[in-house]
Amino acid sequence: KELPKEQPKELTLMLEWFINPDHGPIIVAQQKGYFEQEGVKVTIQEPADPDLPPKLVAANDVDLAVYYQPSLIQAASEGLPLAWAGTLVATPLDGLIVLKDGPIKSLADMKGKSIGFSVNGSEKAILDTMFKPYGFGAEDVKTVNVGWNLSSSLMTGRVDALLGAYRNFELNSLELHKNSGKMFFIEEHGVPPYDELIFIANSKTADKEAIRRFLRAVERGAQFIANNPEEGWKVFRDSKPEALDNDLNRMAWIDTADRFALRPAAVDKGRYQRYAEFLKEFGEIKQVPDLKTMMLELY
Amino acid sequence: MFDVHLHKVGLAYGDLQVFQQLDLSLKAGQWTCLLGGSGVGKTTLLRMVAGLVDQSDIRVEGRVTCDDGQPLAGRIAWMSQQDSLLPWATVLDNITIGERLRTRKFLRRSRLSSEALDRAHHMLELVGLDEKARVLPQNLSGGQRQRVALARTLFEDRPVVLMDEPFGALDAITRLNLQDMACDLLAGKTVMLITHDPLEALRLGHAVYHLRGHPAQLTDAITPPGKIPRSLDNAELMTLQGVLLDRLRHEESVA
Amino acid sequence: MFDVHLHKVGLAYGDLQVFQQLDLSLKAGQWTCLLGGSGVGKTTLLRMVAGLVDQSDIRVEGRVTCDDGQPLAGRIAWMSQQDSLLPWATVLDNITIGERLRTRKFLRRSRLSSEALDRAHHMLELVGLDEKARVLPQNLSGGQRQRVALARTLFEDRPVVLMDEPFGALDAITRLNLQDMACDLLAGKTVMLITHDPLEALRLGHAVYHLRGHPAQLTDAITPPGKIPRSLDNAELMTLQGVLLDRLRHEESVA
Amino acid sequence: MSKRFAVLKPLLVFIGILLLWQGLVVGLEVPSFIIPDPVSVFKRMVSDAGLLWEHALVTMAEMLMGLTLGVLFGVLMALTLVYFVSLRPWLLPLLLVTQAIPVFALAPVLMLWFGYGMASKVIMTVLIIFFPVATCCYDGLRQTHQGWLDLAQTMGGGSWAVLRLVRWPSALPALASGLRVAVVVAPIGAVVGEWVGSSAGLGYLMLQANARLWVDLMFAALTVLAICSVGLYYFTDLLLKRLIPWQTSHH
Amino acid sequence: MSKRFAVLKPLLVFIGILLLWQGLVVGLEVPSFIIPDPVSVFKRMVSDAGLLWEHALVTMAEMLMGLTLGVLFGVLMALTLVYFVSLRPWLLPLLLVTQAIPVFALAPVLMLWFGYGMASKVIMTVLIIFFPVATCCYDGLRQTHQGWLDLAQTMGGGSWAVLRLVRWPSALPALASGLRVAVVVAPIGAVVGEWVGSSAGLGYLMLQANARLWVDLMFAALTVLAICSVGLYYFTDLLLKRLIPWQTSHH
Ligand SMILES: Nc1ncnc2c1ncn2[C@@H]1O[C@H](COP(=O)(O)OP(=O)(O)OP(=O)(O)O)[C@@H](O)[C@H]1O
Ligand SMILES: Nc1ncnc2c1ncn2[C@@H]1O[C@H](COP(=O)(O)OP(=O)(O)OP(=O)(O)O)[C@@H](O)[C@H]1O
Ligand SMILES: Cc1ncc(C[n+]2csc(CCO)c2C)c(N)n1
Ligand SMILES: [Mg+2]
Ligand SMILES: [Mg+2]
Repeated sequence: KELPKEQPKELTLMLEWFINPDHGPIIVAQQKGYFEQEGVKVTIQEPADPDLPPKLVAANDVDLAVYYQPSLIQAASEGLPLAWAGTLVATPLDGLIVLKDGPIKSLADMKGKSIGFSVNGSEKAILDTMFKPYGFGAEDVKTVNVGWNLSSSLMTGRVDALLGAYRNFELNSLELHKNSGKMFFIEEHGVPPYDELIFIANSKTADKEAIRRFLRAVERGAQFIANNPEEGWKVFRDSKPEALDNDLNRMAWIDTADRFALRPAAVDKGRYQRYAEFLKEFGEIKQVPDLKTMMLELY
Repeated sequence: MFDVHLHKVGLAYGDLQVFQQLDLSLKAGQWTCLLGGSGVGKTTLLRMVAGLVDQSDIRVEGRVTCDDGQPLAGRIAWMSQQDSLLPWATVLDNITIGERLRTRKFLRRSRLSSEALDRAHHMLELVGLDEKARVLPQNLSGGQRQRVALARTLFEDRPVVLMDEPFGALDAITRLNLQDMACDLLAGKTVMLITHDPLEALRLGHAVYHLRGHPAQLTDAITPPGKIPRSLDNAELMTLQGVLLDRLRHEESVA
Repeated sequence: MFDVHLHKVGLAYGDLQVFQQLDLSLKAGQWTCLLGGSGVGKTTLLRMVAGLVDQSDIRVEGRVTCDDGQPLAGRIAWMSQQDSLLPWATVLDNITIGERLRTRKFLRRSRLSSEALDRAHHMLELVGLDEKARVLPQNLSGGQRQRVALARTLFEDRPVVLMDEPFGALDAITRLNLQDMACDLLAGKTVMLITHDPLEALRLGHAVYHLRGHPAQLTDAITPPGKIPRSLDNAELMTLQGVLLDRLRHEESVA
Repeated sequence: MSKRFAVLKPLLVFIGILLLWQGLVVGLEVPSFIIPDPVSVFKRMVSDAGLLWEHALVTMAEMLMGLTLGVLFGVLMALTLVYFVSLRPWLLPLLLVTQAIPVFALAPVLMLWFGYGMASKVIMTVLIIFFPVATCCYDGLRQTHQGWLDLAQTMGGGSWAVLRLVRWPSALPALASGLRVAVVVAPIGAVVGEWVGSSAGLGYLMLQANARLWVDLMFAALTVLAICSVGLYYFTDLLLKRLIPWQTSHH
Repeated sequence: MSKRFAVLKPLLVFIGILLLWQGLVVGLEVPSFIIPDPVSVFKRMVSDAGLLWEHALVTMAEMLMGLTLGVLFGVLMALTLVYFVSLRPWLLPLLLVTQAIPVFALAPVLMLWFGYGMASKVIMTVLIIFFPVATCCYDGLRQTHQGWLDLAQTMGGGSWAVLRLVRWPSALPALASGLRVAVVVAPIGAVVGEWVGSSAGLGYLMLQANARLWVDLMFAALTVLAICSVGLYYFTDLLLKRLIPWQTSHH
């Protein structure tokens, strides 16, 4: 076990979205002083533009960012010097959400409908795969970029379904606004399972020691939440009560608490290989990136 | 045919009382000429008759009436001291602007009747600018601009014509010719003319007034005999010019 | 003291050749007066002397030189036919604009020397507008504006003075007074004056030219005898006026 | 000669910009995922010409519709302010409030109100364009030379005729400034609209490309957009110069 | 009396808008995530006054700095265009291109070069404000009455003096239009800047609130922003009326 260092390392971490229960372990680690104890000083930033974090990491403007596995694969295949540097949520959260009492009862009903999404770049692969058994594909639906307006665009009927909205969060948000949603889980419809939220760092300049310390603290945060979900919620909530203490976060917390990766520094390269090949198959990436550079060798 | 009466009119710009309790009649079908020192209030008086003194900082008293009981508005043609030509309109368009302003048509380019167009060309010929019909005002000389403004006023063909130094920027010969032309065209109309040239006033005026003092007062009218335009060789005219110049000089010594 | 010579100058606006191969000398310390029909090219000629004809659509020939070999630019005061008063500047500021334009200071409000200020007030007094010093031009009458422009030109105090109908909007008496005043103030300066009033030309000019024809030509100078301003009672002046009016009339019959 | 050169200059400037860009990218070693070099952008423009063209059409359509409506509303607002003097103190604050609320901030909500189709982008463009046009046109109309208005009054011109023959031409130079601003600002409206929610258009394409980190495609779209709006500007400028010939002489 | 009423009118308009808004929301039963009712917005404004104030300060600071710099640059650009005639055909396309590229598309670059702090937002504001000011000021300067310039030339005025005493005052009315537009557009700049990357400011707050479906907070922020910019507008308008007294008479 590494001893706390006299000289704490500084890290800036940019989130992929505004703070929500998905970031539980990070916030808990921050609040309970795990970072300090592990010898890192972490500055957390929220993004205004969801596409900015990877670029900032690649340009060494921030050290770490929360990102999506599919997006990392794409970025790496575009030659950005990005690499996996830890896992936050190790299962897919994404899915296709429709209104429960809407006209869409099965994926077969999706033909010709519109889907709102917050761009991630693998929509085509996902939709093609999900719709294949029903005899149509991504080009048979209308995709609409709705930016930050995921749940509201569905509730106002501007779109018939959502992609890129999370089962633990947007589903609850719909519920809260008296619109029950129903999710078609993508990993149950042929899409290879993947890590929804990961940490990324610059593959060339990453400070592995700092990242190791960081992940240790995040690991302790995840452990704490797994062991004391109620207590974890309070810690999370109290970190910024005016922004975080609300019904949505409370409900989302419950649905998120058991999804955090308990081994953030562990990696299943096979999953990355499979998902990359999946993307390649649907033409979303030109070549499968080199896993050696795309996965930081932490230990 | 109707007289125009000014009843005890008065006007002040802020603290500056230009005139007060002034009475004046413009006789039907006659030329009334107004002389007076620079800044005494001639233009102001003319604007008052033209109904152009409704700005907020101007205090107005008295009334302007016509003795046929109808309002004066809509029956005047006004020529201002500045030529006020529209810079974007050709000479011809400037002359016919009144006609076009009055057509109630909603068209892109209210077509003028060919009769009106002929008349406009005729006016231009009379002021000697027929070959400038398609030119913009910015390409004219000072005197040419004034002649266009004059042509515009004459083109209006209204029963009452108010002119503020219409010949001021013209050379002596052109001036005489245009005076004759105006007399001819405006025969039978009621004309009020401001001028700085005593001879011009005597040549054209049925009644010549002199505005003077602060607040300004009108002197008694001088009424030169004979038909207008009078010949300048006329001996009586020269005598009257003496009287007039005396009056004008007297003013200076007063002021 | 230097003469100003125009050598074979010519100017055309597009296709319109205003004048060509024109020679003229402005004698040092003398008044040169220019008469001519409306639109003949007087203003254009004056602008040429003032060096204001460098626009793209104007074709210029010939040269303007001074016989002391120095350039003329920077030694003239120019009074245009329009008064060109700056609407945002008070009368006083308008008069002193030249002085302020020439100070090389980078200050917010280039302070005038009290000497200059006194002189400006004096000028205003001379043109009879001392109580209007703080007024904006838009609140002045036509003649008052012209007097301000005149005061501005005189204030400049340059060796060569170019004036385009400086008294055109003034009543007869004021005009005579200001002519006298100008003669007084401009004694020893080289003056070029455009006027429409033959008597004015004869009263003030050491040499009186007449511009006529298309392209315009200058007639021989008339050189009235005696010191300026000449008295109008002068019999010889009346004879000369006859000659001049004849010339002017002759032009009309030609055109 | 000099006419032909006049057309060349903007082209030279354009080439200059490209060189500068290439120089900066190479010189400052800007990583290609932040700014790609012009050569690869150009390659993308050629290879994806069809795609770019298709999306450009959408954006252009939004821009043109927005411009037309925005100018129309702007001018109408200016006219209302000038002619209904008594309405002015009520309308002006209203107008201000509509502007003071940044459409950008409102964009997401606008999308919900008007859908993800063209309508919402046109509305955004209109909202952005409207104010410069209205302000400039209003100022222009207000500043009509009093002498001309007096003249028109004595001539007994109806207010429509006075507007058409006197006030309007006299306001044209000021309106022209407003239009120039509007034309240049119009793409912002359309693109932001697309950015916030859409399924077509250059803004959408840019967002897609950006998310996939196809930075060269993103810059290709940007270039096309820039070309569109520069073209639009020059076109408008030409048109305005034709419409206001009496101005050119002052140069 | 009437003076005091003049201040009242905008207020009445404001109250009118609020009533209409409340009426619409209640009457049409609009769900609160589409548009909240003013009462709950007001409640939010009261309960989150501190938060709003804090973010408003940031945005105001960005706006004011952006305005100052933007107006400065705009005027300088206009002067350059007027005085360096030979530069004009080179500068104008350049100017256009900077405008034709939607500023926020350059966001990543701006973020990288100028950081995540205020600088990048100020630059955004400057980029947005700059063009209306430059265009209007340029048009104003170009249209200086030729007679005045001729006069100044014969008087031997240096170009700085001619600028200060003749061209500048004559361009003021046109510049005023530009400034009015700039003041109203400034919040857009700041908010877009905050959108692109920030951790404070009303724009940031709005985005966050919007994404979280806290529409009442979003509208509260919007209202604060609107109040700021209406205030700014009236202040500027007053200032301009003071500076251009010879214009008021034409009304
Ligand atoms: N900017 C211009 N463009 C084209 N033609 C012009 C321009 N200015 C004047 N002209 C023409 O040139 C001729 C001479 O004009 P100029 O102003 O010199 O006349 P002028 O002798 O001063 O007349 P006036 O006594 O009426 O002032 C006129 O026929 C006029 O129409
Ligand atoms: N808009 C105005 N505001 C304030 N004062 C004014 C205004 N217009 C004119 N005046 C003043 O009113 C007086 C009369 O002006 P007016 O223009 O009637 O004179 P005028 O007799 O026509 O003179 P001129 O022969 O010089 O044209 C002048 O003293 C002038 O300064
Ligand atoms: C609570 C929550 N909701 C939505 C998103 C946004 N999001 C989900 S998937 C995706 C694209 C990449 O897969 C994006 C942008 C998030 N990050 N967190
Ligand atoms: Mg007058
Ligand atoms: Mg002339």
